[in-house]
Amino acid sequence: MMLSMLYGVGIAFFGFVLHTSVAGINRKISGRLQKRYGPKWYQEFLDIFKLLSKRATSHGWIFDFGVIMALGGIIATAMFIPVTNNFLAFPDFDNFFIFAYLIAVGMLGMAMSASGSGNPLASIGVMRALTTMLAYDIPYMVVIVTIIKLTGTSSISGLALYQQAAGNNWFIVALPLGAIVAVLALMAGLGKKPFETYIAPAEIASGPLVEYGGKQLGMLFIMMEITHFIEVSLFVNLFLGGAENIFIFLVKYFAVYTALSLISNVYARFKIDQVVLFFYKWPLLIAIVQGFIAIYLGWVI
Amino acid sequence: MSAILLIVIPLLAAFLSILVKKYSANILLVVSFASVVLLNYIPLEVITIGGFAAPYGINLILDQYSLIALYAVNVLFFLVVAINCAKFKKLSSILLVALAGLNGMILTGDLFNLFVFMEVSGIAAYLMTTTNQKPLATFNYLVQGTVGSSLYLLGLILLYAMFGTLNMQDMAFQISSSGYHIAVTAFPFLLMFIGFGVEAKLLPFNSWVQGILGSSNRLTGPMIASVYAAAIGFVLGRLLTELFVFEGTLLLIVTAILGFSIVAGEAMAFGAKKVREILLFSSIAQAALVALVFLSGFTGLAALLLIANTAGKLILFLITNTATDQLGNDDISTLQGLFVNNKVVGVSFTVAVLNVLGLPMFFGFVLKMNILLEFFQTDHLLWPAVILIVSVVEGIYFIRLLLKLWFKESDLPQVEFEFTLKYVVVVVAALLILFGVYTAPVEQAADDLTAIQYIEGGNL
Amino acid sequence: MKSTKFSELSQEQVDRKWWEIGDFFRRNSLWMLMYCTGCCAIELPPAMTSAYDMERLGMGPMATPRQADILLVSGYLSLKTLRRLIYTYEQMSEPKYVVGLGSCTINGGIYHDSHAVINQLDQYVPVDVYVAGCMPNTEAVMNGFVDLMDAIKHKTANGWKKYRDNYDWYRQNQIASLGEVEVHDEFHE
Amino acid sequence: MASIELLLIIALASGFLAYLLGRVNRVYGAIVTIVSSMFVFSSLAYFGFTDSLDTTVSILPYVTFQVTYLGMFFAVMITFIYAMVSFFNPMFIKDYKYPGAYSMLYILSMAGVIGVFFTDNFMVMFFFFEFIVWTSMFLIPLGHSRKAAVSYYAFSAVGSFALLFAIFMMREAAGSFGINAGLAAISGTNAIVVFILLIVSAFAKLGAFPLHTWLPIAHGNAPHPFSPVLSGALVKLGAFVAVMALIKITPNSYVIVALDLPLAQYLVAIFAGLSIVFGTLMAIRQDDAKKLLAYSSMSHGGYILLAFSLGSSIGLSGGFYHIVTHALATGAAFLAIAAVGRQTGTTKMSELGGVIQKMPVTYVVYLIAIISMAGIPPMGGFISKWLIFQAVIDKGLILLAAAVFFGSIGSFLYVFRPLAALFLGQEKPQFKGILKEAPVIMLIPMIVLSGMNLVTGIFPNIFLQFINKVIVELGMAPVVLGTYTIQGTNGILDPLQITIAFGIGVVIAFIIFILLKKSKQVGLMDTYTAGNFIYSEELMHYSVDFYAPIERLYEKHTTHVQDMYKSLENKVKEFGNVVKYFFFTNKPEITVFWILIIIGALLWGDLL
Amino acid sequence: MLQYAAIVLIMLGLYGILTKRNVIKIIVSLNILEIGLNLFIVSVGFVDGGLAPIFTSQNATNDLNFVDPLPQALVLTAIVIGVGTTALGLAIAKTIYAKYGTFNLDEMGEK
Repeated sequence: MMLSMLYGVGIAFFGFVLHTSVAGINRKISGRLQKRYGPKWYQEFLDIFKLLSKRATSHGWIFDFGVIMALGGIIATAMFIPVTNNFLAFPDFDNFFIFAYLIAVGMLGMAMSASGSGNPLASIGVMRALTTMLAYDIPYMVVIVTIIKLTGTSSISGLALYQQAAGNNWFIVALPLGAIVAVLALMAGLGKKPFETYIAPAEIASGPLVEYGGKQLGMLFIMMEITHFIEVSLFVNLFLGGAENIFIFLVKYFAVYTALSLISNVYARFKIDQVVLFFYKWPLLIAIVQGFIAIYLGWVI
Repeated sequence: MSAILLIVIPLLAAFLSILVKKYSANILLVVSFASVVLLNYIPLEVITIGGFAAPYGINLILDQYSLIALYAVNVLFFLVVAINCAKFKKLSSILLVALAGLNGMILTGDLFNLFVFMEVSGIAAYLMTTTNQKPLATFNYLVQGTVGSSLYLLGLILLYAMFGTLNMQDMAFQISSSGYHIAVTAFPFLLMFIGFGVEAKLLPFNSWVQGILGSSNRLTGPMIASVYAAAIGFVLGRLLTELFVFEGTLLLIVTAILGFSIVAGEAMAFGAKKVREILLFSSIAQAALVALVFLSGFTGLAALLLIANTAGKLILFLITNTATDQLGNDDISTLQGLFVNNKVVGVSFTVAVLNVLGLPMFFGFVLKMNILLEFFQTDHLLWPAVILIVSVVEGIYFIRLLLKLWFKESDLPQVEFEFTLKYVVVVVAALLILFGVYTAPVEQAADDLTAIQYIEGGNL
Repeated sequence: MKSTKFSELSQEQVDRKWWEIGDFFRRNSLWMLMYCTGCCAIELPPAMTSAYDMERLGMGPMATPRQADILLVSGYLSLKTLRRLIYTYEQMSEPKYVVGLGSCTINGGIYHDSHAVINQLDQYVPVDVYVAGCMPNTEAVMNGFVDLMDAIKHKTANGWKKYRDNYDWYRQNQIASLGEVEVHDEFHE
Repeated sequence: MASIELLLIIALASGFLAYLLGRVNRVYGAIVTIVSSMFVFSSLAYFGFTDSLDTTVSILPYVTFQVTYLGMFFAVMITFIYAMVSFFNPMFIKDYKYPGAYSMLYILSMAGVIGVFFTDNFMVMFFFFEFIVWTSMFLIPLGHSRKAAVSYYAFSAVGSFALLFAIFMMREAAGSFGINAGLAAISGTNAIVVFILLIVSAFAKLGAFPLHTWLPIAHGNAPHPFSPVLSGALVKLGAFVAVMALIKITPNSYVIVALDLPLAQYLVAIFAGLSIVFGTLMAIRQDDAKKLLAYSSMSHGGYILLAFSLGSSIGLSGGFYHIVTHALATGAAFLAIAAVGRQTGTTKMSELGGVIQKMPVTYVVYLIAIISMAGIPPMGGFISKWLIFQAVIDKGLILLAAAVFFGSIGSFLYVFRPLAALFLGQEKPQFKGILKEAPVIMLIPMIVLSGMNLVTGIFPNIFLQFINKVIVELGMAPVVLGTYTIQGTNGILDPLQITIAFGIGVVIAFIIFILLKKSKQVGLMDTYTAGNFIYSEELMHYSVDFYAPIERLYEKHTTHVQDMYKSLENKVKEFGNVVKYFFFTNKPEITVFWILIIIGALLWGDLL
Repeated sequence: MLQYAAIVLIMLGLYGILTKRNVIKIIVSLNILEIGLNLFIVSVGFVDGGLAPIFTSQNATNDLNFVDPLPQALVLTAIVIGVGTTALGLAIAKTIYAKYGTFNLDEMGEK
């Protein structure tokens, strides 16, 4: 038990390093896209360590406790991620719902801490984040339900193995409509451009993060990197057939994240009610149609 | 001891009280108490008057049914009188006549005699209601009552013309043995039913109720709503179970009237804004319910339900009218917060309401359950549904009323309730709870009353 | 030759080492809060976008003072905005740096004789780097940032320490010019 | 051995004792409620779990008892909530207009619970069912609003009378009032009617759509300590009725092959899904924290009904476990809000803020409660929701899955709102200096409930094993349980593992936090305001119209159901007025006219 | 034949109650109704060519064609009651007049 826990912590650390690098590279890529030189690929590390080295301001114990809870919850979630078929801490226990809800502990911690700062902009940001979550999670969950119903397992590694066993028949191909929904939901989950209403630096001064500086902000950055790692790896495992070895994982991971960043580079921002309406209009409809097609008609490409 | 004393003594006392005006209130009190006491010593029997045997002469029937009816009416009468006699001295002789009339109505086995007693008690009631200071309402009551009793008389005479008898038992026997087509008796039966319907507050014939009860005082309210309702209800019950044969269109009409009374009564009470209006409209619905239960043949339960309802109404009207007399009007807003300082009275009122609603631990619950059970056992699914749906409406307005009366922050109405009133309502409320919890005698009584129907020669 | 590697370092030396490591990160990741009061702000877009690409140095705009390292004052400061500037500066987390753009922050520039504009910014908050010019061109601005990085490397960008140590002096100046630093705003109360 | 009858009598007697002592000193009455409810709970739990409850009846007439796991499950849970909440009574008793009555009715309604769940006779069950209704009905108006009790009674009455009708129909089929006999005997068309009636009753009691409008009114306006009882305990009576309808009787209905679910069950599930969605949407826009929790109860009632309607043992176990976890969570949350309400005098979020500064323990209790309520590990709510998800996915119900997840994510939104608006943020000036942490006696039950929330989340198997007994008693296969693991249909859950992982994560985060430089402490008024100087707390605290953007999308459609009931009420009134117009005037001719009409009807029908 | 006359009177009485707005006229209508009723009762006992139902020395046999005596007895009672009601009605009419100053139901200020 203790050993697999350490293994899990290792995965969380791996995820942090991986995503921070990938995000840095992506910053460079989007710099190049905008005909800039772009930052160093390790710029994200520099930012985080810089923040950790500064002397922060704190708004009381709930402000600090929320940050700890956020990071702790996300580390705990990341511990369950199956990176490849063999590189995972808890085989069989990597239930999808653990990710769906354990990740919420982190979110709750951050939201609590942000509201605890007493800044109204932070509360508005939290409100927007939760509203966005309400928008994108439902279609996404419906797609996942379809997948679980089809395969009979909710274990993420089990789902990856299932796709590999079916001759690399990835769900992104087998359930194309669902995959579209999942991509949209993933973009919203990562806070990528058309859906990044809850950060909105020019409008609500970066929303939940408005009062953070120094180590709290640094810890939240670590938390966000790991969150993104979790969400992208889930997508890789659910829709891209997981990975037999670490290189395939890295390739898939990089491809997914880069593709999403590239898409988001050309978008402007939605208003928050537009986000909700958008997700409840098309993605939800598509997800339900996909579910009916796949479950009741049995049409899986 | 003979049951005839129950009629004779009040009647004599009534004349006596005119002579000795000074002591009339005392006479009234003594006599009404005496008739309650007297009831314990009277054997069950059929009394023929003037030596003529039953079909030819008038007879008085004192069986278990009329005994329990007499108990109910006399006890309720005594309670009302005990609280009011000092204040309404002038009415002593009228009240005595009323008592005689009511007892006579219940006792008599002769249909014409019933008409006479009905008119006697009716005239007493008209006189009583003049104390409401609403002569127009009294006039209305008088006209309607007279028309009603005229119709009853017309029906009665038609029956007499057909069967040649006025005795209830004999008439029933003649009808059942004659083999007439049902349509022939339908018309007189309907006339008689309507005649009673006026007095028993069934819906299309009861426009007097609003005027009388809506502006009643402490005497007339409980008297009309409780004592008279009990007496009329019992007599109507006897007629419905023993004499009337309702079939075909007539049955349809009668059940429609009753059903409509129940539904419309509750709906009207639901919309009412005055306490007494709520009470009077709900008593319309309850009277119809009792009649319906009688009509369905569950005599014992109907009788007990009548007692439960009239006892409850006694408490409700006593308390409401006392408060109204002192406060001037009976808008809910005026009476709001009435019980904050009068908890004993309030608890009794609450008990009476919950009893009427048929909530558990109260007499009404036992009866309601048994009635529903009887309906189900005879495969009538419609009436339980109607009763239950109506109960929801009834519950809403009664609970709303109760809460208004119990809760108010400031500016409470100042009402004095004297000791006798408190004593009376508490005792009645306690009885309602007692029979709600200790149900064995209730069910026994219901079975007994149902079992004694249709025995030749007076149902002893 | 004495090895320092395994010798006992004093607490002070340890702190110093950590501080030097921290300085490395800090100078490679400078986040700005742009206090765009005047026309010099027009020079910042080219500095940020593809012409000069500030991000290659790890610099970037930030939304709030809590997150930022540099307070970039770009132009003249009226008395009314100075209050806000001081309030914002005090909200920033340490270590923090101030960069003054244009001659207005140095000596009042073309507004030097205005009754409503202050002339010397470093009377009120410590300024680590001035970039002269009216307005300075973008190369100068970039050069100023590089200067700041050098200053951090050489531990000479100590404005925030100066402000802490000489708080009374700064406060006195602030009060002398403004009367009252933290005003009560009639619109909000 | 302990006799149920004795417990019932003791409970009833202590109710009257509480009244008498309450007359002497109101606090004594409240203390009696603590002693009595603790006694009833502990003896039920102790003797119940050691299988030594005695069902013999010697004194009470008509009452007969039986011990079922189902009944015991509900009774123990509900009395636990009663016992916990009773600790609040002494602190609140002084606010009531009728303190003696409060103590008495509180205990009497608890006594009713014993009667409902341990009897084997429908009539006795109904007796106590109604008994609970009217005792609790008089408790509600001791709070804020009298109308609340009316609407509570109206919907309860609908539920009770539907149940009563069903009882009589079953009695006709079985020939006796026996619960088991009645449920077994009903079949054919009657079974459909009984099913519908029982479902109506369950919906009314549980406050599910469309019979939900009483929930926010009653819960929001009940006395502070009674709201948790209503929401955590008494509402669950509906779940008990739902079990009877959905599991114990099987109406002839068309089976939807694709879903492997009878139509009747599916319809119930659809309504349950609707109440999840509506409850969530309405909870999001409430300003009163208690009303918010009331709507959340509606949404969770939907979960319970949905779980039961799926008819699989994992769903059933999820439903039962959700009853437990929701009772504990909502109980704790309501108690926390009640504590705030007592200390500040209001539960409106727009009037409060920064309560955490002075009431940190209450805050932590609320936090744990909402984590459970939102279904986040490591609290109990996660386990029960997980089980329900398993059941929903197993049937492949896409639309209901959408509803379930909507409720689940939506619950983050609405539980967070009191957290942010009420507890966090700036302390309002009017409470500065006077606000204190709740007294110790109020903290005890809150902490116990929080502990239970944790235990249900970490060691759910303690409870699930008992629930398995209930499920087996209902004739279904038990859920497979390991030492610490739960086997679902599409995965295994190890709550302990999750908890340890979470603990490790928090420890790592804490180590990182503590190693780094200490932060500078600043006040809550020193926040980034774009350089504006703001000194008033009201302006800085974001608590009004918290979810305005999403509320805007549906705010025009929030009152349809209320409007429907309102217009129904008006229709009844109008009908009454029409009748009054036609039949009641002071003119004597009206009666004569109607007499002639009726005679005419007879003559026209029969004689002519 | 008498029955028809009685029924016409009853109908007249009912018509009067239905249409008249004057308190006194309503009481009169009531009286007409009662008289019609009494007439009807008497007519029930009527036997064509019957004798008065009195046993005298001339007709001391059982097969005599008596009219029914009972309705006549009933009518006596009914008349008495009718008179009582009428008296009471008139007394109330007087109070009404004293209170409202009019006999017309429509002119009284109450609902």
